[in-house]
Amino acid sequence: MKNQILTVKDNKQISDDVFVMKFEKEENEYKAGQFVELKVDGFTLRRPFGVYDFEKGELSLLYKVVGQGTAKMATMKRGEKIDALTELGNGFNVDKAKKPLLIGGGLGAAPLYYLAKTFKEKGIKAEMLLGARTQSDLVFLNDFKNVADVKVATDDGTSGFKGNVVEALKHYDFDCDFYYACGSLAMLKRVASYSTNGEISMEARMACGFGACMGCSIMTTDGAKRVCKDGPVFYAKEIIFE
Amino acid sequence: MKNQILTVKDNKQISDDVFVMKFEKEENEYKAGQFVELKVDGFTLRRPFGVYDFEKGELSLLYKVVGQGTAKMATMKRGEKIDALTELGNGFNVDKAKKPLLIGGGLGAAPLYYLAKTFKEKGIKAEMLLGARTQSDLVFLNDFKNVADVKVATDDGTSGFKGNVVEALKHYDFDCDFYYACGSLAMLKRVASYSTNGEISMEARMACGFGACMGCSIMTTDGAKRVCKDGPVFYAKEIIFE
Amino acid sequence: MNNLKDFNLKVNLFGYELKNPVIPASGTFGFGYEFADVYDINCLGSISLKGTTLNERYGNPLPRVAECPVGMLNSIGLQNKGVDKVISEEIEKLKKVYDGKVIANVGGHSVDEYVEVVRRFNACDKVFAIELNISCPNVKGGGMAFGTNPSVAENLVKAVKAVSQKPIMVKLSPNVTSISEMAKAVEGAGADGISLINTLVGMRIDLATRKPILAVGSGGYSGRGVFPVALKMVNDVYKAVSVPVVGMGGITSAREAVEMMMAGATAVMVGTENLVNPYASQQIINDLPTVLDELNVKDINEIIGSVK
Amino acid sequence: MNNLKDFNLKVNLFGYELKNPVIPASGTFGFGYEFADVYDINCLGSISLKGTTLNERYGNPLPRVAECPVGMLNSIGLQNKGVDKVISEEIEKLKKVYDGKVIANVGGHSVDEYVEVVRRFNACDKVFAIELNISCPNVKGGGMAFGTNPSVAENLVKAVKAVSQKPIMVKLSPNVTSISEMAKAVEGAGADGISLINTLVGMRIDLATRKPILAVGSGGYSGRGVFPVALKMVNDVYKAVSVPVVGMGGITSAREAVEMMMAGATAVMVGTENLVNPYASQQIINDLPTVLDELNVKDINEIIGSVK
Repeated sequence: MKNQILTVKDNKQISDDVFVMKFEKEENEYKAGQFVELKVDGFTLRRPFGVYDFEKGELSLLYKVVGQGTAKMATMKRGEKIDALTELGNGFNVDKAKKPLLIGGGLGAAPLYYLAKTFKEKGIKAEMLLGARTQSDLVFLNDFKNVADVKVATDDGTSGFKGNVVEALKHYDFDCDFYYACGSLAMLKRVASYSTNGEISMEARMACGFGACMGCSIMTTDGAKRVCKDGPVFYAKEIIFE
Repeated sequence: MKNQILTVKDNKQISDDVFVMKFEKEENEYKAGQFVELKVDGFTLRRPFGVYDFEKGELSLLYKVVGQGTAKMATMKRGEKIDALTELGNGFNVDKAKKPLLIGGGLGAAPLYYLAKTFKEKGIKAEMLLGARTQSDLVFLNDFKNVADVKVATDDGTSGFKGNVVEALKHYDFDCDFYYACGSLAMLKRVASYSTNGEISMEARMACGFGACMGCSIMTTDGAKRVCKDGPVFYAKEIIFE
Repeated sequence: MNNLKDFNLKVNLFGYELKNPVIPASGTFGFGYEFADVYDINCLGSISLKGTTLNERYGNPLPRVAECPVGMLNSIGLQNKGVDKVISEEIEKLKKVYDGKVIANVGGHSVDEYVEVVRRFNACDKVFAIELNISCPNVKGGGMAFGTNPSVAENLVKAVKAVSQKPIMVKLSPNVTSISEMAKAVEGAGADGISLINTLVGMRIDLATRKPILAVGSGGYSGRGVFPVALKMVNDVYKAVSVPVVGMGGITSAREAVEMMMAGATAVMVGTENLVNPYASQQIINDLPTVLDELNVKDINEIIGSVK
Repeated sequence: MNNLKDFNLKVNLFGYELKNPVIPASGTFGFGYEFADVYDINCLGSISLKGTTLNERYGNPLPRVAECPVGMLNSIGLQNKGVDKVISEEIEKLKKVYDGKVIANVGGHSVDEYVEVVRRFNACDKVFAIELNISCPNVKGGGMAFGTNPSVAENLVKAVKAVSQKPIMVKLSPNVTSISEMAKAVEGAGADGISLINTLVGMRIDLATRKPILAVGSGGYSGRGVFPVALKMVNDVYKAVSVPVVGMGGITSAREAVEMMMAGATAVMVGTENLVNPYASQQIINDLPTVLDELNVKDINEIIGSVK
């Protein structure tokens, strides 16, 4: 963990309510699946965001405007500063897979972009399944197609396979030896009950983001663990979903 | 009263802990003795400051760094904005005097500068008595000398008459028909007990600044009155000092 | 901005129809007319007037306000001209600038004083309800005790109800172990409604002088910082009683007003924020349709107590 | 910056000398070692460990934290591994990174549980005092009742004192009508000190879902917004009892730490601010000399309870 003042380089609106915030180059190292916590002006608690991209020292975060904190972020402009805790969490273990499958649900899939790039740098083109309610939710689809071999599933069939992620997993029958999943709790639970041969990145409301408050603890086969510090990435087999 | 966003034009340090903040031209009219309330970032209540000068639409305030709010103000730079309630209070009644005497104590004398200028514009050069603990407290003495005929009294005799303001009043025996006083409560009380033939500008901790909360009420011969709305200027004869 | 006309903001309090549920809180809005040169106060749902006692009161010595992290302390001590002049002077001035009816806030030192003040308001048509302030932390030998002891509160409410021709809304103190118990006690005694929260007891010290900033030592804490406490207590009281609840405490925005109504408030009072931003109550009213629109609500009555 | 060495910051708590009066509050600092890679925690006066119960507890369902205007809500519910593992695992890890002694914070559902946990800490040399948490609002059927009823609290303290070989500091809840009465009750039962305030009960609602943000409905409110309430209660307790008082509630700066000590605190705890700014406790310690210098104070003990 570092405490840094980041400078906004770009804050691009990519759909009605989804933005990508890019920061000026900093001395950081990120593993895919790690996150940062931003202190938005006027709020007490920091907001956690998974690393969407990290390229030549420039960090990018993808976020949706869902409340007052993210609404405030959406107004930020190039050159503005923000207090951040960086390099948080454990990140994905990319050594587990020779033939990785990346499974993402909706906007929660954002961290898979940097994960796919990480595999690409290792010379592995990852397979990816992106699930969403409807086509228009897949705002970053074209970006993802540049770094992975992407299949799509939508609940309403407006793009790719019609059905949920698990149905799509059965349908596409991917040739993979380990998966990495990111998305809503409901989707992750379904994926884990289909197969535990993978890693799952969990989301939770957090207070501190660095393991002090126990605000984000989940139950695992090895007792309670903190999403922020022991995670956010866990083996699928160790998570006990409620 | 107006609610305006003022822009700092200049924030000049004139002594160790005293500053003059000047704002860009605005559509305002101020009588001497009126005040503004500034909403300093990070604080709930606004801070009241008497008009120090108002020249060609540019408002100046003189302030001393005494707490966290004024410390924050001291860091403000040209171009920064501040939320203000303006044109507050009643101001001095300059029609009362043909031969005015302006009596000021320490930094509390600041509003007398604009009052002296107002008299000067009417073709009257006011007499002025400035009291202070010691010479170095009279940070604005030279400015005042440009607009009034200034006599000085210091407790330690480092400048002018040695003694308090009332002793100095007796000593100098000014030729005046009405006085206008500004300063600490203790000094104002002494002046009022020496003579009630004048107006006194009162200070008080305020919450709203426009007459709603009764936070700053004082007792007068005509019942309780609000310093912010019924004042800050009262006839010396109506104030009941505690 | 959404149009006010597309949404029903009307709520009913004790049979009186408020055009919207936003009411400036007692002690932060004078007798209303002081704000008439700030904006047209006819936009307001109603107004809760400055606390009124039998005789004129100056209140506590200065300083009687202090800054806090995100809020303020006050120890005003019920400054007012006494009920007769409040009716003959203050309310007369208000009539010229506000068409609606208002809430008289009544303070006191004894049961007899409360009763007499309430009786004198009977004849004042401008007042549609009495807010019985049994929780002012700033008046010695009175106020506070009525607000922290259920049986003392009960006796007071019974005595006041016996003479009042207007609905009695009791304003509760948050400085108690069980707000539900207080609410049930005053409801049992005949209260027609409950408003809460009054201020939390608080203190600040001037480091340089080592003296409390307030001349009387401590005072009532209000403003943004109390909102989560107020919301919880409003919800507790809403669940404990069946009379209407008016919620207040740290409301600074339409979103917070809506949150307070979801917790159980039929109407909300805006207090400290009027002192920080004189336009606050008006802005909250203007912003309500936007928030309701976001939530797909057409009639604001739908949201009252709707928290699951 | 002023030099720490020019000022005496040492204070004495139950015979143990703290190098300075700043102690991270229980529940906001884990078991201390979690902060060892943030800064050298040996700068701290002491540490109040995460609340510990007899058996392992997961705590309440998620979400169990929520944003507030200038503060936060939590409903963690005393997650911990149980006293035996706390001693054998957590405190062992802490020993490697912190030289001083610490305060064990003990929670429970019954007198028997509190007594047994306290008894097991007797053998743990790293702990110089027990903080008895009788005020956790987040544990059903226990915690809170001990903190709001003087005679229940008294019985608990007596039972714990009968087995404890370490000083007992009782952590009080602010959610009471009279904090002085609670303080006197636990002092009378033999408490060696009092810490306060625990969190105020609070609530937030998600407007879109109309559900409380916290899964259990409500929780404890802490952070900047509670400071004036905490200051007043610390001063009330300081005046009511003669045992040492440890003050906490919304402290975010050295100035506020000094203000809390002037109100009567022998030492202060920094809570929520550790979660907002991981360096908070260290920064407050580093800033203390500057504040003392401004006030012409060389020995911090001079300011304890010095409010006039």
